[in-house]
Amino acid sequence: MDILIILIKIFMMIGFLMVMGLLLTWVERKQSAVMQDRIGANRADILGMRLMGLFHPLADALKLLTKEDFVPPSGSRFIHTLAPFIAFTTALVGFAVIPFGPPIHLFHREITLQVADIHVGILFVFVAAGLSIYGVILAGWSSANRYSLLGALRGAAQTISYEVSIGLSVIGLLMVFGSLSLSEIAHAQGDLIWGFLPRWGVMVQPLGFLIFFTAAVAETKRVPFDLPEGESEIIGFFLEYSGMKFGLLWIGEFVEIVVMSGLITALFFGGWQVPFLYEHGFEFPWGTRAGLPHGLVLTLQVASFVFKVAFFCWFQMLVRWTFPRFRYDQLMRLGWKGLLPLSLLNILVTGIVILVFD
Amino acid sequence: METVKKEKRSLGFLEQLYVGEVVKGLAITGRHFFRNLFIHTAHLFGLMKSRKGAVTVQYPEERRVIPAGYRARHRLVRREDGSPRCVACMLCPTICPAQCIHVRAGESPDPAIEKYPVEFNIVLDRCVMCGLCVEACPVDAIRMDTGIVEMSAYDREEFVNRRDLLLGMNPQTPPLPKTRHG
Amino acid sequence: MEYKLTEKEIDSIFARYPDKKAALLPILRVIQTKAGYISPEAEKYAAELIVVQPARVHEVVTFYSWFREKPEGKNLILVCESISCSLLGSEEILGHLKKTLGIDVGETTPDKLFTLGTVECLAHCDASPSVMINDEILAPATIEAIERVIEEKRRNTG
Amino acid sequence: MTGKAMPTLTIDGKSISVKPGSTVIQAADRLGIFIPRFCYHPALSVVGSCRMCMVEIERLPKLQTACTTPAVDGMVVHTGTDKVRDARRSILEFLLINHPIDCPVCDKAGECFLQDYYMEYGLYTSRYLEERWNKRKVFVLGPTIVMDEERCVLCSRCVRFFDEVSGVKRLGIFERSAESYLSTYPGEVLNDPYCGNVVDLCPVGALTDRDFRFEQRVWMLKHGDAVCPFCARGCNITVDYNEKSGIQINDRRVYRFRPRYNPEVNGYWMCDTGRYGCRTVDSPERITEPLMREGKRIIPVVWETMIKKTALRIREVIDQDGPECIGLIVYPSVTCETAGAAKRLFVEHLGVRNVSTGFPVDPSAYEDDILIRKDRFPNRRGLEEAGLSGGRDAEWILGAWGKGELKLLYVIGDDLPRLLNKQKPSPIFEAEGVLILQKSTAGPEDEFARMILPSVMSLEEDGTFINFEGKAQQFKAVVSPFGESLGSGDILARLARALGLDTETA
Amino acid sequence: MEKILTKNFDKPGSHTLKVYEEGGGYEALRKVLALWTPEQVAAEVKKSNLRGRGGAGFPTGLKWGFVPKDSPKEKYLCVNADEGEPGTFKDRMILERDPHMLLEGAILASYAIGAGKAYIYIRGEFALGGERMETAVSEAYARNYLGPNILGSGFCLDVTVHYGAGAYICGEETALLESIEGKKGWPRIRPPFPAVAGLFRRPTVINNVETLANVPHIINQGAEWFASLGTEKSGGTKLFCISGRVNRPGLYELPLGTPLRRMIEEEAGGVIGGKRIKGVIPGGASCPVLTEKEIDVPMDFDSLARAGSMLGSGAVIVLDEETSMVETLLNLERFFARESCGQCTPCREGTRWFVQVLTRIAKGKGTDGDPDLLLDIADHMAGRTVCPLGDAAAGPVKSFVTKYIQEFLPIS
Repeated sequence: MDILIILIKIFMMIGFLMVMGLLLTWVERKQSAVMQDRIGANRADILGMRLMGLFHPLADALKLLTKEDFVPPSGSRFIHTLAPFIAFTTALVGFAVIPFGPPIHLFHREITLQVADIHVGILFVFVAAGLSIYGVILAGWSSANRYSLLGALRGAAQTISYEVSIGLSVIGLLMVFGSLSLSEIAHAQGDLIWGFLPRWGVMVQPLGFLIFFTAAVAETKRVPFDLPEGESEIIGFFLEYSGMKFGLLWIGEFVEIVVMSGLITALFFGGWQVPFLYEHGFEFPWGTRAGLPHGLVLTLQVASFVFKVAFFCWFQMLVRWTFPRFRYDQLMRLGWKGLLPLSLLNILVTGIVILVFD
Repeated sequence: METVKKEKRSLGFLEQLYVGEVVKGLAITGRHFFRNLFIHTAHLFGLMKSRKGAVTVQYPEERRVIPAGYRARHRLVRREDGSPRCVACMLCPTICPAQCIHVRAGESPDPAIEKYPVEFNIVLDRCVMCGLCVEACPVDAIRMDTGIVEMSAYDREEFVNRRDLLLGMNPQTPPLPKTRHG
Repeated sequence: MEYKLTEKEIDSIFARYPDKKAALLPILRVIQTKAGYISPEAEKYAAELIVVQPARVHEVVTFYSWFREKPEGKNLILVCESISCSLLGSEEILGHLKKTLGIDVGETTPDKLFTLGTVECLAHCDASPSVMINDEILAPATIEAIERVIEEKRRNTG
Repeated sequence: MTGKAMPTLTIDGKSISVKPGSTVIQAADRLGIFIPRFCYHPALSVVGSCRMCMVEIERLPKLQTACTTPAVDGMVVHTGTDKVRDARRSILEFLLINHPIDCPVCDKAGECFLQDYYMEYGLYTSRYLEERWNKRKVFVLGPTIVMDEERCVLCSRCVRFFDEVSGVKRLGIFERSAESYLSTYPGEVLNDPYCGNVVDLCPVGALTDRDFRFEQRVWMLKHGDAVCPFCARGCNITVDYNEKSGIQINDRRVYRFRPRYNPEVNGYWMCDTGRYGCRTVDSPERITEPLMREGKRIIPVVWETMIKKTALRIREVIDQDGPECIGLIVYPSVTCETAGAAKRLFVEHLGVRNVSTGFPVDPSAYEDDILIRKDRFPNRRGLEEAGLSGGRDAEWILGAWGKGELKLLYVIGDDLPRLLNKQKPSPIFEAEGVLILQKSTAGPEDEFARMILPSVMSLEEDGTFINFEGKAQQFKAVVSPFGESLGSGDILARLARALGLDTETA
Repeated sequence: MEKILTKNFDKPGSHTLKVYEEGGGYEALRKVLALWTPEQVAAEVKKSNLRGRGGAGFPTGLKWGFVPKDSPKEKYLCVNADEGEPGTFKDRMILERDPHMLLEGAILASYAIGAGKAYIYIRGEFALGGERMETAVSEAYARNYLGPNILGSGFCLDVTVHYGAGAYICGEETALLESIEGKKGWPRIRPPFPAVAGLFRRPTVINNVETLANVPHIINQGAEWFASLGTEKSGGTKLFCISGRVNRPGLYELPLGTPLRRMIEEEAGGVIGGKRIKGVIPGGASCPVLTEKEIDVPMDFDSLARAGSMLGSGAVIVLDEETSMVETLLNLERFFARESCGQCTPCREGTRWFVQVLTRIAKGKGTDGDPDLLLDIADHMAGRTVCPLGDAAAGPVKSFVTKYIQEFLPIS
């Protein structure tokens, strides 16, 4: 039974991520178009129906599936095939520890809305993110193309650099919430500060959030940190990929966005929490109460999580289509000379505050 | 020559933090996003049709008017008697930065004309549409006024436009509208 | 028409010049006097005489206006066109000749009697306008005098 | 030295001492100051008729033509003053009165004096309002030369070339005044073994080469220095060529040969046989790949196989019949280096003694005092120096070959006279033995050959020719080898290696 | 006024040896051969201030002096009787009326320069003159005035009459040499000068008919006498050929320095119909024109040069008020265009251009720029050609266009 539940949750999660990923391919096109006074992809049609280009992801998938699967003759076929799977899987896995709702009681069981509630959930996410580097490196290396390799090296260097900051930036948060479990962190964010402010991570750790968000974007390797791929350059670790293997890398990238959005939501924006919404309904600080049935509350909370994730996806898109790319030295300088000291400072200040006030 | 040195504006402290600037940038793109999203949505309901949310032209259904002087696909001009006006002087292959024009000259059957192109190939998939060949031509024999902008083929060989094909093309009809610049 | 020079003529001409090639003008002059003009065969003949390429002879024949390359009428009428004669009415004379003979400058009448030409200064400016008919100078030439000469030539050579 | 003092003159501020009797233009040329000219050519008599080279000489009121003015000690010459420029401009204006200015279709464009000066002096608007004269446009003067009378500036260079260099007056300037024109004697065809030189001489596009005409614009051509391989004179030439691009319609590489000045060998000239020998380089008859006979058919093989099989054959004959059953003919068309390699391989290592350097010079061949030699091979002397001659004569070898005494006949090099003159039959005939040909261009003897090893032509390899006077002339490869052909020396070295000989010495 | 050159002209049979000898002919030759050295003859001529009568006015004695004395090569004398300049007929008159005077002068000149061979280059069209000259030569041979060992002096001279064939350019001395050599009359480039390398590349002197005709008189009557006849710098009388719109055109022997106006009005009897003079060409077709105001100039080499013209061959051509200057210039230039040898660029193309522009102006299709264009072409021709024909063609253009510019402008 437990296995069944887990499997259902896994399927739900994968389904959610895949749908989000597919949608994001569409969103990316449409959003950038709208931002740039264009119309964007809208030509894929089924029987004349175009639905604002919503069929494009489908068309893309079809196209990618039918395309030639090219392996560089001098490259390693096995690793070349393996790499996108590593990249894609590690991207997916990270979401396993993110809670998308409060635990529910069903069939006399408490079911956590989370694939795996690990005590060290946050570490798990980082581990997954760290592993994704293998995908990049192997993809670049196995292509036997110096530009691919350069892209991969850039990716590795960049991911490692920003992993430091991303890790340190959440330490303050962990100190505040005192847990490594994401479900606990999410739960703890339901509290209020001074009785009226939701105790979301962003409230208690604004600097941590900024650092985390910046580093998260860098981890997803998107503009302005897209040097490993560099669409406008020849460099890119998946330069030699085509067909669905390219599709995997590509979808993986979008999945990473969703995962990062989920992580941001879970860590800094209260996870599934809706301000002032408790198990039985709203309780506003000024005393108004509005009782709500449990199912509705739950729906609201899950919806709030999905909405927040969607918002951050949108926001990352906005960032991606707003800023120009960093130069590589700027990228490194920001990582090591900007974010790293700031996150250390953040830990120090947090520590002092905790010491003083507790 | 005088070199003008532009003083680099030094950034203030707040600017150096970039946070504000980042937000400013996001605000601009965001403004466009929401305004256009609003307009597009309104369009769905048949409102605000007069305001356009996008500048996109829905090619191939919609086509922009090709302005005068637009460098479209090449053609070779004919004389009144139908023979090519080209005198095979090879100035176009000389100037061509993509080296996509190849001419083979031959003795013209008309004694008044020195030579004419026995073969004249424009390899379109190499062409960068710079129009230098048109500029270089001393007899106005090559023009890029066909108005044909679609150039695609299934085979490389199809991109090799040969003399008779080039001679068979016509200038864009109806005549080009006058633009602001005449 | 016979254009070849006799041995004696050739020898006497060659004797006058230290270089055979220099004899070209006198030889051509004799040829023209004999044949009335210098035909391509005559050019080649002259070239052989002085041992040069025919092109060299042709250069000379075409350079000097006195040499004729085509057979012409029995009587060659040359009207002086120079400034002195022109000031005193050589154009009228020429116009009259054109009308009377019915030919233009450089042409020959159909009966092959007259060829009309112009010439640069016959050095008879003291009696302008001057006309040369064959080797005789008619100066000053009046329309009546020209008429008389033409009539006479028609009678004598016709 | 005549004992006279060398006059020293100053041209544009630079001083130079010249031989007595030199002209100003010669002094200027030595100084590297270019004075525009049409009629002046260092190898022809001076006529001073174009008036383009006028310069200002201090203390002389009028401009003087640099080509006719003798250099005098203390003379101060200016070549760039306003007066001089004005004079040049006016001369150009006069010349352009009736010039069609059809540079785009003119074959000379790019190396035309008139065009260069026209661009320099910028006479873009003509003051000539009258009707232009139409003259003969495409007038065929002879089998190789075509004339455009409208472009002629009557510099008389070509006329003087025939008068003074080739020795027969082929061209003349007829009539006089503005009506003068250049032509051959009416009815005569311009037919001279040195015709092509007038095209190089012509400073404008009046005389053009029918072989090169319309083939390529000169500015597209690359230039390489070479030695003409078509007679024992060894004229120095410039090869104008395009590297094969693969996308050109016209994949001809070598477009023309032009004489390259060498006072010791050919002066400024070359003969037409050599000049039009350029056609042989990209001839469709060139052999592109190694060919081997299999029964009746002849099939292409790769070089490795070719060399291996050839070596096997040679080894077989040596082992079974001994080296005295091998004949070697080395045509004097090969370089000294190849000759040396052939000698080391065949004579020194294999002990072949039946070696010949081809066939004797055709005594009926045309020869003159200018350039052309009876011996149409470039390197007979070189082969002598290499020690290849003095063995058997070719007649003996062919006799033995016919009688079947020779089991293997190896022929190196091309029979160049046959190549240039297709009517001449090949002396090599069919016989019992194995015929191996190492050469560049197909010929009638190919059908008897067992193996054909394509070698390069002299333009495609580095080497040395020794001309009939004993002058050794080294040259570099100009174009890359045709098809898969290899350098003759390279083939011999591979053969030596395949025969198991020390390649250092072979 | 004493007639010198033309003193025999009116005698009947003046061209015969008999008449010439009766008038003291060949006395000078006898005297010279008997008593004088060649150097003395040359010195006497030099002293006489005789200047070339062909057009350029170069001192004759000086010219003879250029011939290298020690040259082992044979030397030549060429008599330039290729008179072709429009308006000139003096040489023809001498050839026809007094060929022996010329011949004696030629013999004396040959003696002075040491020439063993003389060529008389006679214009091909001069049928009568040529015939009389040839007769004179054979008469002279018969009397041993020519041939080997002349009059027992040991001096040998052969004279050949060489006919031209209708090329004005052969009046130019180097073209004349080429023509004698049997080539096209293309003037040679100088250096080398004919005095060093002339006919057949040997030292050669070329003298005009009139110049040589003066020589016997100089010998007979002395250099001082001759010099006294003329001006300070040029001795002797001059034959003037007056033609054009005058009542009595003809040949007049007058001292150098006679004013032009007097010449026209008194000698030539004034303008036909009493019309006004519009302009005068003082020395043949190649000389710049003088306007009516300028014709008081004395007719000698230097005065005319100061007046911006030339004495040339002394052919005075009078243009009256009815004459069109455009037509006149066109006529002159047509002459030069036809007679240009075609060798060098400025002359070949420039003369044709002149004719074309002038024809256009004559047809009434001229433009405002044409006078300037004509002047510019003339500037670009003058002094930039192989031979003086370029200057000859440019000179009239410059003077006509500047002096009568109104006629060259379009009528507006």
